[in-house]
Amino acid sequence: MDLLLLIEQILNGLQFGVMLFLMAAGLTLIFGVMGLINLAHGSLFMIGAFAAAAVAGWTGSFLLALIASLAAAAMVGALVEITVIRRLYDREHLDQVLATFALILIFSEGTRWIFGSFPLFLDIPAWLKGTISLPGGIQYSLYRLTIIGIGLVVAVGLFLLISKTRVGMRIRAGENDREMIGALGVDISALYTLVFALGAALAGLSGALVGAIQSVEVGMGEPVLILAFVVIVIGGIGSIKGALAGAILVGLTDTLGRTLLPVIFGAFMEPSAATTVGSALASMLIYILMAGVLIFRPTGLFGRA
Amino acid sequence: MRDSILQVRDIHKSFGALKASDGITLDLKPGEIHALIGPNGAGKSTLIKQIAGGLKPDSGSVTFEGHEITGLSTAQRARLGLGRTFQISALPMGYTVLENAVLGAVGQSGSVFRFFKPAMKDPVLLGRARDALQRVGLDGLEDTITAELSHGQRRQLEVAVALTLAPKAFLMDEPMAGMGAEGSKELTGFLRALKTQAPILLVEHDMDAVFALADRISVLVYGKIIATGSVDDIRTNKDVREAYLGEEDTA
Amino acid sequence: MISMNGKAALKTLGAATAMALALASAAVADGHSKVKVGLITTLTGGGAGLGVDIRDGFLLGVKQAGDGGIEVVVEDDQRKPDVAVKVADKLLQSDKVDIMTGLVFSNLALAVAPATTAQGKFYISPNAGPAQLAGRGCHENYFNVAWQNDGPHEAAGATANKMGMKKAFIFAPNYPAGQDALNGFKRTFEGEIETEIFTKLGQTDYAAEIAQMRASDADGIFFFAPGGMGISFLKQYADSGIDLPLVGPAFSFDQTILPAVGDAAEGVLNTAQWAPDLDNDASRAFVESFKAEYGRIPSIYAQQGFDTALLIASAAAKADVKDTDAFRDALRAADFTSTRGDFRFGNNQHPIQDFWVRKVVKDGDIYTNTAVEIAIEDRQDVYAAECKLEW
Amino acid sequence: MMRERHLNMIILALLVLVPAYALWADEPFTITLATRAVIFALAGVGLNLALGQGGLVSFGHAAYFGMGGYAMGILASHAQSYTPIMESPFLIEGTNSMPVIWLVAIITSALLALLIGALSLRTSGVYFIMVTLAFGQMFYYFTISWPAYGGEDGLSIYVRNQFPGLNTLDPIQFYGICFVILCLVLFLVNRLNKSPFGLALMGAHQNEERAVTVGINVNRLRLVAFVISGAITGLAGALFADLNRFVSPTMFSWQISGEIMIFIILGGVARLFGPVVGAALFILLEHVLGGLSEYWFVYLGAILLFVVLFAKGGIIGQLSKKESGHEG
Repeated sequence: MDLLLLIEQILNGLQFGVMLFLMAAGLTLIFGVMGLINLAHGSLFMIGAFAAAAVAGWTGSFLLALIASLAAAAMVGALVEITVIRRLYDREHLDQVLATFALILIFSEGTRWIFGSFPLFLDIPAWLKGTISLPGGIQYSLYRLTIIGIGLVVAVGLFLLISKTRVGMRIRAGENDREMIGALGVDISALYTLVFALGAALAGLSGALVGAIQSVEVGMGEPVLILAFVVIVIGGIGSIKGALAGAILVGLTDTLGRTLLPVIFGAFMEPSAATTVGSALASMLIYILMAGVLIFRPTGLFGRA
Repeated sequence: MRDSILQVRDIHKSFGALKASDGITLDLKPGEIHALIGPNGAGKSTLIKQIAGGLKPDSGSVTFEGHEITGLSTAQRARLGLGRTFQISALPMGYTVLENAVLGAVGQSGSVFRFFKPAMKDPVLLGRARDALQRVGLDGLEDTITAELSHGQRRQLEVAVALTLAPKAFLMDEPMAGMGAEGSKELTGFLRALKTQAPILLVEHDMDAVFALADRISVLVYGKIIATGSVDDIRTNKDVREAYLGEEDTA
Repeated sequence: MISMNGKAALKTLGAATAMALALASAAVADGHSKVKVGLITTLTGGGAGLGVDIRDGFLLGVKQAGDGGIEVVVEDDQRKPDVAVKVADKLLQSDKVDIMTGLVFSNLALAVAPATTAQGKFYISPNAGPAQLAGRGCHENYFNVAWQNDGPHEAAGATANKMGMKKAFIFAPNYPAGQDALNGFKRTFEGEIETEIFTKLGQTDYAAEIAQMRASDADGIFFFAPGGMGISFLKQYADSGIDLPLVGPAFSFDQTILPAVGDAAEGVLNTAQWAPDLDNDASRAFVESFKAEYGRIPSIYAQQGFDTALLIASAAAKADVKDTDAFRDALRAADFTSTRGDFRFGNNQHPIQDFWVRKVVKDGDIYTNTAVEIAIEDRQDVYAAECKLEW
Repeated sequence: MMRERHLNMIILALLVLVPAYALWADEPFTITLATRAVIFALAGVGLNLALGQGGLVSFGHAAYFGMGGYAMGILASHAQSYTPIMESPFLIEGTNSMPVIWLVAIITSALLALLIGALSLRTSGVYFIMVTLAFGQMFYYFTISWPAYGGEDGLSIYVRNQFPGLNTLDPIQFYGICFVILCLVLFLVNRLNKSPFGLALMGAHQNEERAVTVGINVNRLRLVAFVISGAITGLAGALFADLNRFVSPTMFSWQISGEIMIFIILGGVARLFGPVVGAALFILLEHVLGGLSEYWFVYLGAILLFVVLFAKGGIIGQLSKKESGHEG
């Protein structure tokens, strides 16, 4: 494998990682501030994608579709927070898991009820189609590059939000001491709704961005959700920095693993067996990575003990 | 002079720039109540964790009955006979009083990995548990759910659970916290009787109780023991008055 | 425009329907027992679109055959093998059906079909055709109306030859159907395999594979990526700027997913036993009536479901379903007018049929497939030789 | 309102009477459904030990369920094809004897639980949930992509395995086997709950600090509980495979982990019969709601949500007045 291909694969890993970051950031924020494990985060990803596909279908505008994905996921997020999630903050994790599992069932089949059983259409806008030449002669998809850009902007935005703004200060206070922040006179339930809606909006945005190059269908969120869990476990729960580091690590491991492993096995096995063994192992690689991190740092790379 | 049961030798523990334990040396002798006092943030919790387990000192050692226990887990220290009570009651709240005491006996007897015989019908475990409950005066409340106990009763139960371990020393973290005057007085009497069985390292905020109970007092300020001595020594110690009582006066 | 298979039947829809109706009512009139069919298919979750089409096609076929003779009980398998087994038990034990059909996915069919045939009932597959059930594991009560799984891939290999492909980059998800797909392609493809890759089942990001395609010396790509995987790959491939020709089985280009792929699929060649514009009366009539009934263009799944219903109706007209041997003979005769033209069963009770090259075209606002030419004629699967059934 | 013990007796009686009625009325499918419920209940009893008693919220118990299933599938498929599983360094042959398969299922799933538990128990709380879920997924993907035992197609076992003296293909006899195993496991788990081990396990769940300070090695305690829990769920997996005469990677899927959890919460966490009631109710809902609407998962989700939010203690908690040994 030559260097250019390797660089391209690293970019692909980065793009996959950035996409995971958008999911993981919301999850980790919600856990950090409210102590809630939210399985329905994948449903919000799906809702974002469906909203974007629907709006793009009506208006033909990709920007409007992205805005719709943010708005729809944030609205559904806020609604769910107010009706269901806020009853769960003081509950055990088990209750949280099951209640949000129930939400998955409702959202998935509800979406199918509304939109039907067939996948929806959502395409890259014309102005983001095609490839551009990077230094060294790499042809890389403009859209994927845009996703990397958006992800990094969101990451920087989140860091600034949390470290520089009033809301961020309250979020940090909430992470450290939930009673304290109530005592400070902050409207805690409004803050929680806001944080949940923010996490939901990020998931929705991620779903819309990904939906343009993948299939917008029911059940699209859960595989991403499980990967986002792996990201958080590796990065450390509650840490945005950890989510970013974990996401990029998982993105690179997965992408490079599935391209390199069959090649590596090919060095000492016959090709078709190498392909089989390499692919089987590649599908387990990120979990092995997770196990490795757990052995050395049970609270993740950036987690608090 | 009799040998110390528990000895802390020159332990250091830092969290970043903060020196939580800065060369602490301390011992506990048979039959005594040794009180550890100090203002908030002096490093008492850090010190207790290094003695009871859960936190490893950067340097220095803790020995218990001649065993080096610095590297042992909390559970291992407990099995050696280090009985502990907590500032905030650490009890399985859904269990009855008797179940809590039996849990202590289970830990003491090392019978955790017995899977078939009911614990609550085991005469050895029950005997030990009832004995301990009787000694703290909870024998009439065996079937009460722990969550329904009063604050003082929970303290008593904590002591009873510690007693089931037949401890060779007690480590008590603010046993008087949240007790009324009446309760404090009762507990004071009980602890005074208890020390003859096993010495007590007592961390306490209640100065009246400390001065009434302690045989010796050590004063911890900013990670250092600034004075150790009898009640009178400490009352009159200039450093203590300045660093501790003085601070308290202005507070 | 479309070359007509010379041997195709030239019956009009009216005649076909009238005959089916006549046969069905004759069946009842003859005192034949009513045929009870259990249809298990995927109606919830990810693959629901395919199941819905099979069900709708089948029910349309039953309706057109005259619903007097056939009763259908529909059950959902949630795309879970254990649920499929459970509802199969229900249909067999509780509803006491005579025939089972409907399953979309091979892994579910493998869970249900052997148990069904072992109990002396028929399983007639409208889609999945795993090799295990076509070769040594064939069974006298197991029929497949769609194809053996390798068929469309073999046709794709033949199509690649016709396209002039010399060095192929081939990939499929890493699961049995994917492994069969690559083997099927390699069986008929005459060029050399430049790269062979297994992707993860359910994978939705193909950036890494596309980068490898760009770096490779291949002059064409064969891929098998059913459902959402195909949508994802085609969109990403279209955006990559690579212009190597694509070929694949119809599963990534079918009516159920084409609207979601959009122009990324336009012009791509793919292979199946049928296309919506196939030039025969039965097909035309089927497409018209399906559109009228459900308001959409039928997919191959709908077509397969429809043909399955016609086959059952044709057998029910000839024999009493309780007379298993006679009914089996009636099924083997395949005395119905298939929407795909010629249709007959091989010794392993899988179709011997033509596979078509289809091309994705835009018809007004709708993407659909048009039949281009026959890819392989009268193809029988290679496993038939291993099947010891004798009629 | 009644005592939990009496309620448990009623549940057991129903598990005898319903299949007996089905036998009399010649409704074999009802027996199949009951068998399914009993096997799911067994899987739930396994998980309940870790989750209810131990407070270890494992979202990856499908791994053991699947492991038990594949133990059956691999042994039986080799017996079916008369090929040995391995020949060197020593010969291992397949088998179609249920007791042997059960034993292998228990041992392999216990070993797997030991491995996953040892890693996962380094974490706690929400990490533990995510880590167990991720390990379950790892095995799911592995079984799909590993071609030796059928990959995603799974393995069909054409004839149900043998149990000495019984005709296992007869639904009621197979039900009997499963029911007896469930009763036996319930009895053993009941003893376990009351044993010093159970007291320590539930004590550590309620207050870990206390368990440690009375000298209990909580990590080892939990690991042992996790292993026993995995072994029971593995046994259920082997029975489930025999019920379906089929194993496939979906037994490893995270939805299965979720469903086993649902049984527990529906019935009542940490209650001996909680998973039994929950599994039976789940099967009933699946059967009834599934017939009502194509979109029945929406209703199932709503019911589950309601139970979690408003009916703490599950069905048994609502029906019996006595609280179980601790605060769920």
